[in-house]
Amino acid sequence: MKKFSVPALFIFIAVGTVVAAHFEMIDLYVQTIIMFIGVNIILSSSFNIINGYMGEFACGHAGFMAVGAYVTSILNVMFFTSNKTFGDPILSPELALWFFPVTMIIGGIAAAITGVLVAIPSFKTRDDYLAIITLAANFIIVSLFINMDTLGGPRGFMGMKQVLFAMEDVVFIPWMLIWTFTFTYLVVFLIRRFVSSTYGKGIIAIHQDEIAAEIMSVNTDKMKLVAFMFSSGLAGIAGGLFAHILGYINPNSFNILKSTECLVMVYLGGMGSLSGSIIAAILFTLLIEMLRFIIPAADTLLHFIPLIPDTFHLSQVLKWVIIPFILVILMQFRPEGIMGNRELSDFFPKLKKYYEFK
Amino acid sequence: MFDSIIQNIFNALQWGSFYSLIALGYTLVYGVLRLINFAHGDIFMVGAYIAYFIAIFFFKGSPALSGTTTLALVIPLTMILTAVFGVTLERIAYRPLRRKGANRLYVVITALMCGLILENGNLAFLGASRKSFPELIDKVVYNFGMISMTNLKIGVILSSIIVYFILNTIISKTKIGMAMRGISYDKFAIPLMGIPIDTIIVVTFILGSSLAGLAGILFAMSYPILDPFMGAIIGWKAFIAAVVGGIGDIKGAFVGGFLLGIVEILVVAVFPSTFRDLIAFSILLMILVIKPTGLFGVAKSTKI
Amino acid sequence: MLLEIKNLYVKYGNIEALHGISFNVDKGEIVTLIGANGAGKTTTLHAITRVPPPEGSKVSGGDILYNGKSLLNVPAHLIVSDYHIALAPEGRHIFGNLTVEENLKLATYSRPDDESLKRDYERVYTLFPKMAERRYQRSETLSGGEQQMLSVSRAIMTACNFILLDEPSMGLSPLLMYDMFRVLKQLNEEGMTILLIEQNANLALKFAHRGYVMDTGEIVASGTAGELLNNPEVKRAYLGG
Amino acid sequence: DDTIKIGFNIPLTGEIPKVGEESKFAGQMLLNEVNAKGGIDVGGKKYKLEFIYEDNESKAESAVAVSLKLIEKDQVLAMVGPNSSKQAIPAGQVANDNRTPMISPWSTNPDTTKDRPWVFRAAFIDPFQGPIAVDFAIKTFKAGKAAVLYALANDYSKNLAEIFQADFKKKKGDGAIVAFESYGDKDQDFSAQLTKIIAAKPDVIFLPNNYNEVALIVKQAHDLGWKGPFMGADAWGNSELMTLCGDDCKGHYFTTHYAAAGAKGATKEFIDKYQKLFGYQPADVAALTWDAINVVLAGIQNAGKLTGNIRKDRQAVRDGIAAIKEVKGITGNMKFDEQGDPIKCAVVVKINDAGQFEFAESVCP
Amino acid sequence: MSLLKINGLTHQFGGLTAVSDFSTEFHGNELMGLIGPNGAGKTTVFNIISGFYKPTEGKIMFKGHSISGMKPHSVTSLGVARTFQNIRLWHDMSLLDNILISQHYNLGYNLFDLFVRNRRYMDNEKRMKSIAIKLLEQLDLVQFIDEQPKNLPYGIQRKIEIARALSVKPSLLLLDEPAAGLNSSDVQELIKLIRWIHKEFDIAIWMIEHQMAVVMSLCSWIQVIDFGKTIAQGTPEEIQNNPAVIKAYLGDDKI
Ligand SMILES: Nc1ncnc2c1ncn2[C@@H]1O[C@H](COP(=O)(O)OP(=O)(O)OP(=O)(O)O)[C@@H](O)[C@H]1O
Ligand SMILES: Nc1ncnc2c1ncn2[C@@H]1O[C@H](COP(=O)(O)OP(=O)(O)OP(=O)(O)O)[C@@H](O)[C@H]1O
Ligand SMILES: [Mg+2]
Ligand SMILES: [Mg+2]
Repeated sequence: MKKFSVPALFIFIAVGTVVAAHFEMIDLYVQTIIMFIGVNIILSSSFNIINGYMGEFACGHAGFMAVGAYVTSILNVMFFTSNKTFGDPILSPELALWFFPVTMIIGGIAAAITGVLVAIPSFKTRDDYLAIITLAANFIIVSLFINMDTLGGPRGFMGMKQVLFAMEDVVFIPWMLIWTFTFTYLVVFLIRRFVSSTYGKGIIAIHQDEIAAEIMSVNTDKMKLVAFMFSSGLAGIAGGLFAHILGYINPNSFNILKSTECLVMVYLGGMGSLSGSIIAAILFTLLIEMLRFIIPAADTLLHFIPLIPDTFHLSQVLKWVIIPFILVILMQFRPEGIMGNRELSDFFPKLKKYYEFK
Repeated sequence: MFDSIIQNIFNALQWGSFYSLIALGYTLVYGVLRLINFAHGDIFMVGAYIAYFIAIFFFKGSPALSGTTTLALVIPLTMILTAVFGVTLERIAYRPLRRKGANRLYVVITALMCGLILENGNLAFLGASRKSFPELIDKVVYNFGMISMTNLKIGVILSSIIVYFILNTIISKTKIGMAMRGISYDKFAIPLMGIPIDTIIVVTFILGSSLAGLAGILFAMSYPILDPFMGAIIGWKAFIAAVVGGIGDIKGAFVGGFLLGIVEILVVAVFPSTFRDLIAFSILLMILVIKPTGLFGVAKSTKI
Repeated sequence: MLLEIKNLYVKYGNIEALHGISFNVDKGEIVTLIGANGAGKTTTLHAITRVPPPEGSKVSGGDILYNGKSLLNVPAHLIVSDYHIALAPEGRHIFGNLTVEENLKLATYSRPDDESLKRDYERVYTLFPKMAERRYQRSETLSGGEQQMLSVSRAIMTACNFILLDEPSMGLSPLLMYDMFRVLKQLNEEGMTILLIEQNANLALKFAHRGYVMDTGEIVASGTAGELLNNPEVKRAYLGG
Repeated sequence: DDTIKIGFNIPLTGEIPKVGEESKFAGQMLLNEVNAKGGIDVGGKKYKLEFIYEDNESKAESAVAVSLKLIEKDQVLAMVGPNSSKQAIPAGQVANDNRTPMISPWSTNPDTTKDRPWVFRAAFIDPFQGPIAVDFAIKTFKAGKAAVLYALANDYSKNLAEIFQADFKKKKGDGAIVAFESYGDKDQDFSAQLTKIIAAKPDVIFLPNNYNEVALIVKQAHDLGWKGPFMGADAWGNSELMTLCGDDCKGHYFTTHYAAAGAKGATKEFIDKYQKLFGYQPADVAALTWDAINVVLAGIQNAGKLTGNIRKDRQAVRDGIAAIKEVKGITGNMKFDEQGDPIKCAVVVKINDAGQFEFAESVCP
Repeated sequence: MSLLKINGLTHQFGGLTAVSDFSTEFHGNELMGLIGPNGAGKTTVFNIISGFYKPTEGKIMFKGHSISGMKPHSVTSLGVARTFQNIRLWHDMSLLDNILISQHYNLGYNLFDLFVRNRRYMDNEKRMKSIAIKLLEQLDLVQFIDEQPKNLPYGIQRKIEIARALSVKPSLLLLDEPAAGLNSSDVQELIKLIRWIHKEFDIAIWMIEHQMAVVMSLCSWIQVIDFGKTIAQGTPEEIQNNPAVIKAYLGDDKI
């Protein structure tokens, strides 16, 4: 039953969470964190295609996320809600439920097309020059959205909550949670199929020796195009989910800082390790949220002992000192990321009985 | 109209000087270690803060020295302290990773993290208030018709040019400079030439960080408001400038910095200012598409 | 004895590559190490020149004595500048982004700028006229053989008394290979000690005074060049005949 | 249970940490005062206050996560913040969806409260502030031509700039705005924009920008030879403005919520206490946070009594706030319109030669 | 129609003419040698044929197609495979993957098939895998199938590189110094291997090599270039006794 073990485990977790959410056994905060984890898993594992498997140093993932976020949001808001920019809904709001995945995919396609912008220069450019192209692309995309007044410009764009309400009006279950689970699974599934095929391994060959790859009949230009489009398309889907979880987007949510977070997750997990990306995304998201609880707890503890003066309080500011610090320390101990370029089953051979990465 | 153009050229030169100075530091470290030192922008910020504290101590504090004397002290002290800071960072964060033979991108990510620690550490320990840099030299505004220039701006432009020439000589003429370039290509062979690799790397960080310190002083004097995040964006942009010039190449960084300054300012002068980033980055992107190794970068021709 | 290797053990991580080898080189000698691929020849040279990790390995036992002093705690760059031991490494490791001349200049990093320096430049340029011809070319665009010449020239330029050569003839045309061995012979006659690794064992043994045969991290035979050339075991296993 | 929990959703890190800090300090000050008196009296029972400060990192997504954490995990009765509209808009949605009263002290974008019965604010909105600045500029500087320099990526700044532009054009003709320039996130050099502005020869330059940028802009304009007046908006009103800007800012005017210099009564008392505790003069955001908390407390008292059932109590508090007749705030007295926006006066202050923010004029709706 | 016909090939790097007016022809499945002093331009000729450089002048016809200026992967797909002077394997992948990836010229499925894992995908993956395994068995490498090349001895790596080149089913195999770095006994093995491949796979082989033992015992025809120009060509005996070749290249073996 090797083949079904992972899907079964996943379905168990997903259904469990959704049911628990529906009956309010887990609260909205926890649900949101779970959804952010999903989005981050999509972001890091899709970014890993370029930065891990293909070994390029791209750093503008958030730009593609922005394209996906805006396109899906606009489509959904335009078609299923009444809005001051786009007027009355074009389709009946009940249909939102059925078209939601379609709009996600359209958003992904739009982001993939934007990815071509970066892919074509990558034919000739490598390394840190490519890093700049992606970085510049990120700046350009954000700047473009800031300048689009009809989409709210810097004020951002909203109305996606209405889309969600439209879905909930049809059946009242936690839809966003369901969509996040579905797309996260789908994305990981597709990436795994891609990188374990002979076709997909072409990008690993490019990573290790591009010249040898080209000479051994790998069409490197095409592979790069595919890889960039695939990766940015998936980032677009992450963006679409993100927009609907939040109900509001704003160009600055997709600036370099967001790209930096993606970078951190990829390298923390390990270049070219899909399970690494997933683990890193989970850890990273949880770490950020846990520190909300840990810092005040530590503060109380230190005052209780008492180790620090009454007037001094550990502030939340320390969070963004602690997180990078933990990462720096982690890198010192595991300078190839949590998983290196290996998968879970390589670490725990016993797991091979239950699942196989191929 | 003509006045505006001249005025903008001066504006661009001054603004470009800062990009240049920071880009030079980036390129120096990159040229040696192939390490994109993403913390460089924050070392620049640290430089500005060090300058601030020294200036406050001598100028406003008990010694109460005159502005020019203070400046004469601030420049060397800041450069030295910033250099010490940069070297320490190398020692504790980058060197162990290098020793372990980590993929260079992990060092890059570590640099990124160190940058965050510096920014937020500053915020946590110095508080959220911004610092105001004292006016050390009396500002003189020279007016030529509609064109205004200040003594400070002229000083900034001159400094960056002088720094460039000094650095260029070091890199291309001296043995240390050669060793620096050699390391970037083949670390393995460096000790075989009798060259202490760590010393060269430390020298690199000393040069790069003291430049960031100098840029910090000049910046703090020109834009006298210091905040913990002041180095972030300018650092990213200077990095872009360095790459467009041809990363690892001193001339490239120098020209790239001025180029970015000029493009940014001229775009605003000609187009609606809302399009600045859009147009400026599109131009840079175009340059890279046409010349994939930047303006002065040499393609690393792999022998097969 | 100039160089004495005593019961040397070397590890890459957990894998032991040398299992206690001992040999020595006298002043003014040419000694060759031959043996199959992966026998540990390069590892031995790296241990002597103290190439640091991560490229290098770790000495886990034994000692390396040079003029009676242990090299084990000497940092790599001092091996060159203080002990005047030079290595022309396997895989050339030239500085591709520097010109030929800059490569040579870098090799003189720890040397004073004196008469002997001038003499060495001249010597290298006469030994390898190609180097003079390509003086201002970026060295990564040199052909394979030209790069090999540069690597050997660089080792000569570090003003050493003792030169370690790791497969210097690799990729050289026959003419150049003979030329280079002639040059090395000449250097040896001028007093240079040479430790040579060569795949072409026949050639190496014709050229050297003495030789050691290595196999999977151990020394399996030793003797004068003549003895080894006539040793039937060695002949069969390493001389291709 | 006899504590009342109120959550703060504020930017302690990120782009505007100072804003978060002042909100937090105002909160601490109020909390200590109330609890020192034994708490507040609701329906004859004394309740102690408990404030929970959460950092939204100046990011929209964190603001949402924080809102949910406060609402779901901490079970707060009401939420104060976020401060800037970028976070307040999405957080407002969360509060509204989850039926928790929220009041943003500082957000001036109409969307924050629009069609959200559960969301209130303590600041007046931009469409009110802009015309005041226009009228004042026309009257005081005899301005027939004006230029605007705003922060493109800052919705507050952009919004206000556009309102000013529209209103000025309406009053002085279409060509009256001679330059309408912008700059980007975290920019430090404004020389190109200022060169353009100065070349267009306006009578006044309107700067609806954050105080730190104002200091740089004003200095650079003077370097480029500008000698005319600047007109600013409420984001100028920070104690740091003068340390950063120095002499360059003296003599200029801005519209805001309250004037610190020459403040009287409760306002002065607040400023003095704050200064004593934290070492600097509070900016408008501190004052507005103070008022915002007081609005919540007034709402709670209006509710009459607390049942302990958080859903019912939240509903009661929301109704209580909406029903407020008038709260005496230190930034002026306020009551709420049907959108949850306060009806209150704005003031124009002058930065006098001593560097104090001096009352110049008050405009009420 | 000849297999490969090169006419008047010239290539310049900046001012340096690395190859000048070079011509040659493969009629059928010959085993030819290309020798010459270091820097003569031999590797450059190979690089041009495999599409890595676009020649400044000249024509290259392979199986009747003009291939000058074609992309390397297309040239390979037409049936030209090569090895490198310095080994260029994908060192962090398994041997099997090294061989599999070289099947890119003939994947037989597209992205859609890959994502849905349909019949076509499965069949083709199976086909490629069996091709790879068969090849490895033929070359006696199958015991290393899961090893990473970086962990294998140098001699084996050289052999793997040849195996990888063979996996694209070439009609012409270019070997750039296959014996470099091999010890004397490995060289003997290599000679046998190349002879065997030439016969078994029935393909044309063109090799660059500095070890005369290899060239002279294998090649039926040898071309000598110096400064990019052909200075001699002929059978091994002719070349060995050609004074120009001796002067420029072979030298005399006295040390
Ligand atoms: N960096 C390394 N990490 C791990 N093992 C290594 C490393 N370098 C060499 N080895 C192993 O050490 C052993 C000796 O290698 P070494 O390179 O010294 O052999 P050699 O005799 O020089 O071979 P060759 O003739 O191929 O140059 C080999 O088994 C090799 O696989
Ligand atoms: N990318 C390049 N740029 C400039 N010159 C080059 C480049 N590649 C090769 N050359 C020069 O072209 C000449 C021919 O080089 P090539 O590599 O073809 O030599 P080769 O005949 O293969 O020599 P070897 O036997 O030493 O490998 C050499 O002089 C080399 O310096
Ligand atoms: Mg070796
Ligand atoms: Mg060659």
